[in-house]
Amino acid sequence: MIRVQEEDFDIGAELAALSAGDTSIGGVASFAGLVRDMAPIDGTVREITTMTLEHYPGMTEKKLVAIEAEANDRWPLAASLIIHRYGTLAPGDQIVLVACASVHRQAAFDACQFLMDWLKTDAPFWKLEDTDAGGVWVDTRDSDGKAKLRWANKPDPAS
Amino acid sequence: MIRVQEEDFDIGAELAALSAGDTSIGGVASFAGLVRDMAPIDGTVREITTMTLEHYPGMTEKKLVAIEAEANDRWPLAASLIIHRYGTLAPGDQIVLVACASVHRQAAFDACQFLMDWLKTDAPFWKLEDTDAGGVWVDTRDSDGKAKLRWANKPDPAS
Amino acid sequence: MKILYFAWMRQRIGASSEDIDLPDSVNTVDGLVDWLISRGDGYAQAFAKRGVIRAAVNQEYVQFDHAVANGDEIAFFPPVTGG
Amino acid sequence: MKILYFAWMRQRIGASSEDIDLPDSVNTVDGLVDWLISRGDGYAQAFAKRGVIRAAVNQEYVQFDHAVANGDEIAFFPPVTGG
Repeated sequence: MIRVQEEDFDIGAELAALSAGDTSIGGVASFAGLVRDMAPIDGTVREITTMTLEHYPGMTEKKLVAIEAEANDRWPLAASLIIHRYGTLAPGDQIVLVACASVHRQAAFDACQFLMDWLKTDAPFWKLEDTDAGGVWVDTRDSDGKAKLRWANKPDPAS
Repeated sequence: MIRVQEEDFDIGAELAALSAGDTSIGGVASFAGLVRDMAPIDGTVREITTMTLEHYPGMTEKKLVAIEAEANDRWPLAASLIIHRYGTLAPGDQIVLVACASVHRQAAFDACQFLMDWLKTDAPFWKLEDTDAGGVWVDTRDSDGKAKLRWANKPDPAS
Repeated sequence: MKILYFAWMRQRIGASSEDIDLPDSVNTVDGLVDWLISRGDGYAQAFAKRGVIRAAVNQEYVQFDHAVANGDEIAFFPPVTGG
Repeated sequence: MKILYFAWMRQRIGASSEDIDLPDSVNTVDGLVDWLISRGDGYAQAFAKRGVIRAAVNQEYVQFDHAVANGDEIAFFPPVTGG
């Protein structure tokens, strides 16, 4: 399931709902992304007062559905969840939640990382950080592109 | 922080407490292990009615503290948590929760997997599954030994 | 044709979307960008680093040699930074 | 010396722990296992596959050539299956 929303989410309730009623599930891997209070901007670490997430309504949902389907195609998942917020957030606020439930823990972990890597490089969201030097659009990180490349090959089903 | 307990735990509350008050945290990776309703036993998949976890009080806590310290030595974690239950559980019940918070998502993911791999091979817990064929002690899985081996080398600090 | 702009492209152009009538001479994303740049300084600034900009046609990522036609929804934006 | 048994070793031996006086002739884990086996069938069954059993001395994993002495806490158990 995917959701794009302005409201906050309750991780405990979301994870409970994900595995509810399916006792074949052996584990749930999850990742919650939070707004950080500091960021390096043009070589200077600056304090972040708020972060505003812009997105492309329509395309965002379409891409998230496709990414989730791809993860379910690659790994034997019992359930998966992507929640991504937009709007103005403060340091410590939750931005994103990805969770994958599977019979096997490695599949749950791998699918969860795969989804996060794809979100960073392919989901149409943009972050504007408000700092004492004004509003600064977050730049793409080289490491995110590299992180995505490791999924270029499908996983070995035997592993 | 580590806890070995018979009582259930509330994932939402535990994760909230882990990152509370530290807005330098960029993400929290977690894994929750659940009791499965089926297991392959001597080549036959059998239904599990209950699972009883036995452990070595004293040594368990000592090993968990050491494993958590090792993870914090290898990755720059802002906070980490291991909760492992013992006693008699039913399918769907929570067994274990591992969570790692970090400025960087890759460190959080890697440390979380590292801790799970070590728990499977080094924490003195034993699982007894009650099935229609009687009580059966869970066997070590080859894949768990292999999963642990990938951490034989410390991570490249540059990656 | 509906064109959408996001993040700093939206700010430089001063609009989040606009409806235009595509000239007959324009039939690729590249051609559309050339035509938009000719419309004013805001566009010229927004598309100055053409190599870093991503385009979507009907909500799918495309290369700049991709065809465009009236009725399409085109979006231009900087590299994404979600997650 | 306190000896602890877990999981199916506990079941086969029929005790989760016992306090013993270590004979002077026993000074390694291996020697202790040999001596325990000589005490009865339950022990013999529990230690039948000596290669798979793990030992801890004072709550640290050890190899079977590790020294043991009166006052130590020794534990024997099958491979662990937590997590």
